[in-house]
Amino acid sequence: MFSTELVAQTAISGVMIGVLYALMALGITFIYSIMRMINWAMGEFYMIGSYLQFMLVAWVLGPDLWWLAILISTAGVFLLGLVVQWGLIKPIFKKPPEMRDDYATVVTLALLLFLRSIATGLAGPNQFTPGSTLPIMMIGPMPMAGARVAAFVFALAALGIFWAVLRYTWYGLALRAASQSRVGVQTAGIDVLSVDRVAFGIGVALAGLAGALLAPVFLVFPTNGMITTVKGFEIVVIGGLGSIPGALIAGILLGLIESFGAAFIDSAYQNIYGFLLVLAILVLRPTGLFGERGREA
Amino acid sequence: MAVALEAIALNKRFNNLQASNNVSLAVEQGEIRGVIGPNGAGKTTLVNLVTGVYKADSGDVKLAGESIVRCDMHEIARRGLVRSFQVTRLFGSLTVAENLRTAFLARRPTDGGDGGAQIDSMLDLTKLRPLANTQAKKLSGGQRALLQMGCGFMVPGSCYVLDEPFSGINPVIKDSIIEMILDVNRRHNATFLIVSHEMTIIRRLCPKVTVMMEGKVAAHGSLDEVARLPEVIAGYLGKALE
Amino acid sequence: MRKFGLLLAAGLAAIGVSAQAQNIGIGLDIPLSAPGDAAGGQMIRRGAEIGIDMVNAAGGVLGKKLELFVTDSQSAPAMGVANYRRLVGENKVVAVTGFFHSSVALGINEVAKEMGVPTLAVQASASDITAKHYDIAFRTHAVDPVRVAAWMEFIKKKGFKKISIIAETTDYGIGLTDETIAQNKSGKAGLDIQKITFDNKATDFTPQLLQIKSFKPDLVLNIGVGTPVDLIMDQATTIGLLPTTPMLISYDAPTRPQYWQLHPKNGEGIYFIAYYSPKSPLSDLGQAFAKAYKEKYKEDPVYGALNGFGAIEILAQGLKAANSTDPKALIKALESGTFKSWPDAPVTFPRADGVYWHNWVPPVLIVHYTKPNQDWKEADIAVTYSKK
Amino acid sequence: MSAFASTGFGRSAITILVAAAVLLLLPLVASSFVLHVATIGFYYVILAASWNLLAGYTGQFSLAHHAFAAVGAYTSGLLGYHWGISFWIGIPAGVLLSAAMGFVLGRLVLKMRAIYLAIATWAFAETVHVYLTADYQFTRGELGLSVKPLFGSVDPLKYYFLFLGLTVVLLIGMRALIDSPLGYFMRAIKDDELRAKSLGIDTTKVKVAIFSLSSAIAGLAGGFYAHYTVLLSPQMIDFSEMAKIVIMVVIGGFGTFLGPIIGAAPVQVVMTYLQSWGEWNLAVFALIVIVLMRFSMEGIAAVFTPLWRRMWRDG
Repeated sequence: MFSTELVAQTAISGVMIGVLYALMALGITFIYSIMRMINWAMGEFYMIGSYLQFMLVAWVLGPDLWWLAILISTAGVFLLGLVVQWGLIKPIFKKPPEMRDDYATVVTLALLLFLRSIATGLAGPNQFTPGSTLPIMMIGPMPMAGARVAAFVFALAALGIFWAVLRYTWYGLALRAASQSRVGVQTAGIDVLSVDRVAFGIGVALAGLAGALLAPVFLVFPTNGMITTVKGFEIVVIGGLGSIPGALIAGILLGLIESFGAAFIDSAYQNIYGFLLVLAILVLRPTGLFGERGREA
Repeated sequence: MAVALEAIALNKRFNNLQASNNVSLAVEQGEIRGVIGPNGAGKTTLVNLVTGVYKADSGDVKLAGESIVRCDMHEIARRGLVRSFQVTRLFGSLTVAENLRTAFLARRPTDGGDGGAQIDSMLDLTKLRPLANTQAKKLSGGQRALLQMGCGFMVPGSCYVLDEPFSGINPVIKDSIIEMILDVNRRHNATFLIVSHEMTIIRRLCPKVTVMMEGKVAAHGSLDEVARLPEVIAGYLGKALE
Repeated sequence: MRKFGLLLAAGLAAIGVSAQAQNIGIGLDIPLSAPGDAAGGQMIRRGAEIGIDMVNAAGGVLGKKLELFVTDSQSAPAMGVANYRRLVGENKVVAVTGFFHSSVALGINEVAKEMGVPTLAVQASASDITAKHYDIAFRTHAVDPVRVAAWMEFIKKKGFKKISIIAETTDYGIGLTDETIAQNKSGKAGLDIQKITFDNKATDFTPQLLQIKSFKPDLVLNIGVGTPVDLIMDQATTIGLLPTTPMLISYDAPTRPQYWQLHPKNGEGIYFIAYYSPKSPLSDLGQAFAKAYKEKYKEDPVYGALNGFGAIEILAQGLKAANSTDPKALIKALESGTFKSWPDAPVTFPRADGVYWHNWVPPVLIVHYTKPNQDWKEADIAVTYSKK
Repeated sequence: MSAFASTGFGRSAITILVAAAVLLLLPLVASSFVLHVATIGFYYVILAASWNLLAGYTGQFSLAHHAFAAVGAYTSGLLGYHWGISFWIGIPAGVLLSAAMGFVLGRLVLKMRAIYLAIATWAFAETVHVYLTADYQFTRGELGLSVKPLFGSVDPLKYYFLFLGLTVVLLIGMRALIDSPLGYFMRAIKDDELRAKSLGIDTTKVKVAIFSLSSAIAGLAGGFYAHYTVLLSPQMIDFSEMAKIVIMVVIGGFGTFLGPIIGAAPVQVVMTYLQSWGEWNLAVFALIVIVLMRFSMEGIAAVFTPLWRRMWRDG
């Protein structure tokens, strides 16, 4: 039962899935670091990304142009993010600060219910798949669906580009500055609300990208964003809010723990292992593995 | 005279900054001590170390001879060491009266009561009675400073640590606050440690000052004495007193 | 504030008084939104709606028309119970049918046994629904022992020895798994069974499937419901478990229209449990329904739709036999009568032993897709099992 | 009468009792289904009001409140199911267990900033959810746990009075708490925890006490709920339940005493009657919430507050 091959396969499968989870976490943590709010409807943007991917591949572009479809789907979710931020999130920031958290939470919770029901109402409860023409590949001793390998590569690339943009561009500088001090950015002559808009767009686009990438792997249906959101939040806590390397490392850690827990302890409790890790981390390091420790007073 | 508040060789480091470097000082019962020094000299760090906001890396703090360095903030407050904050902190969504009541209830003396009488007299003293039912976040800066000070005086403490109590408020309110400090000092023989940049007020209130520079205590003495020290002039006063 | 209270009371009272219906109401409680299996609920609803139309077109019942009141249980028992109370209290229905999720049916029956309006479960399979022997509880669906008996016969026929079960940690998954293990023991089948469970919210089953692969089974029993069924198929294909190892799906998910869209490459070779195939004979009622369904939805009816339709027919015939809309009379008529539904076999609800109380079990088929993109009507029937 | 004397308590108590007296008459005119909806509505009023103590007054935005209700419900349910223990012991046991778990969770999340606290409590709730589902042999999993009805019957009339009484007692109790020193400390902590500490408030103690107390109240409500709904399922800890509680409180008015009371009723009624929209019901509901939030963020309580003031001033 404990063959080396099985251990190696379990490890590879854990790492691959972990990187994909990390993409979701990155979106959550990014929006939080700029806007200091949690977007509970993140999974619904994942869901929209996956539906866009399905529609583009099945009806417009065909399965060979899946990569183009991914770019368009991500862009589509980005635009939707801009609209949502403009219509729903921005008004919150004109309110006194002590109310923002609570109202942002309620509005995004309502948005979650709304988008999910709309999807069920419009597309029906059935699953879809955009399909994939990529062949099964061998990663070491582990056979992998081509779509999953592609998603893994895309996710790594997206993480890299995201990091580079944040690190080396002027806009990245503005975003980082905004994450340090919203007031500071404003006095430097940057419109913090427009920074917000773009940040929200990018954050949900990361979720949309995850949805588009995973559409052929985990299928397309109204509640498909739920489990990825759950993983995303777990990773955010484990890795520390606001930390990009934290999201990546915690993602891989979570993937590994779930894989090994399911394979070698009891698969029925697969989803509990992550939660236990979250609770343990919060007790031992309340700001996550890579989170900043705030100075009080 | 007995020593009311004593800091002994306090050290505190933030990453690469030695914010507090072997800081020692002793304030006697009933004394009003000023703490002066340039920005970044470690004055607020000292206040935070003494009142338990930060835990010192090493050193000790004694209140009436007992060590409080391991105590939580609220325990320190209950032992009678009351502080104010440089950036005025109030409970914004509570009304003026509720702020005073909370302050009273938090350190309610054993012979208790609901604090009604104390709140009444504090409203008079601070002249905030017309605003008693106004939320604290709607007050002006001066009113906020007054209220913060009033909260501190709701239950008489033995020792007060005030961080920049006069910054950015108009002269009339400054005078009210000075009156309150002197009144409490006289009536309860309360001890004060006041961090301030306002040399005229320091001169009026504090027979003795402590000068801090770069995280260290640079000198103790009367304002006139320390003002003559060359290192103090070079590092700080030379500019400030002009 | 006083005024507000009075207004509230008046408002609630106004809601409570509903118009006296001239029609005979029948309640249909099904999952229509997440986290329930809305696809399953939809199918039942389609069948029931056509059933109502057909009964009314044929002159209705007791001189009145039937009216369907649909409620959404989402899969939450509390919601289902509220729906039942409302259907009975406000819509004055004479019976409530539907039920996809067993927990909802069980919750409703606890309240129904007191309120007295009978329930007819069409696609909820937990034993307790009928095994509790409540007067009001009826069912027209295959229960666990019958389903398991069907695949035990299939396994014997094929000569399989090593069986891997991958089951969700719900009453459904665990119930079927335990029943399989029990029948293996009692029937001395001598199978080597590997049991692997999963949380039905999981999406990545690779770790579980890797374990199964290393067990090298002759057959994989896929006991999930909804999306996990498809994800297990896809991920099993990736790691090379499919198509070399046969897989049996525990219900008729592959007859749903999206099956071949989801599994164009790995859908071939799958075995699955079904309760209906056009190759099995339909009654005249069933044929009329199939025709109406095809006209309306441009596809063939699946079991859920047929059973939803059947439930309406059975209730209509029961009402006629009882010659009354009184729930007690209806229960009595259902217990004693013989009814006609979609299969070419008589339907009865005797007070039988154990799980077969008030329970008519349709024949169980094990169907085999032998070609890609095969119409499920053309698929092979590997085993037909009827309860003896 | 001085402005800060605690007359708020008296006014609220009188109003609650008057409203309760009116509601006592409801069974004269309402159908049994309306009584059922109202009974479940009271259950949500209790959950919303006790969560508001924690989140609205003390600033601990917990997302585990529904889990504590489930702990109370399942404790009594399991004791009865496996060992035939009566609700007289089962419900208090559930309250104690909820309080104890609230105490432990409250300690764990003590130092966390708002957002971590939300995620940590949510992770706790999900853990309970997965456990109830996965340990099916003990909890009966998704099949549901049968619980004996409290009054031997499930007719809503008696439960309606029971829940009405429970709600009145708990609301008056909570109102008294808010006017007590502890109530001042709670609000102080929400506004500025450091300031509260500097005044001498033992914020750790207050936060943990409120966490345990609100969990215990949820457990109590859950216990009675269990003996009314007679079948418990892990659906009780579905995230949508928590979303419902949050939405009720915020629609009513976050951190106000009246908020959860006037928020729970419309949400419960609207959600029940939107059922006829089938798969669109949640979309309609969510849209109502979004529009409300978009145009009036203070909640319904803000509309009532001026009325409330005028009513008492005029007589």
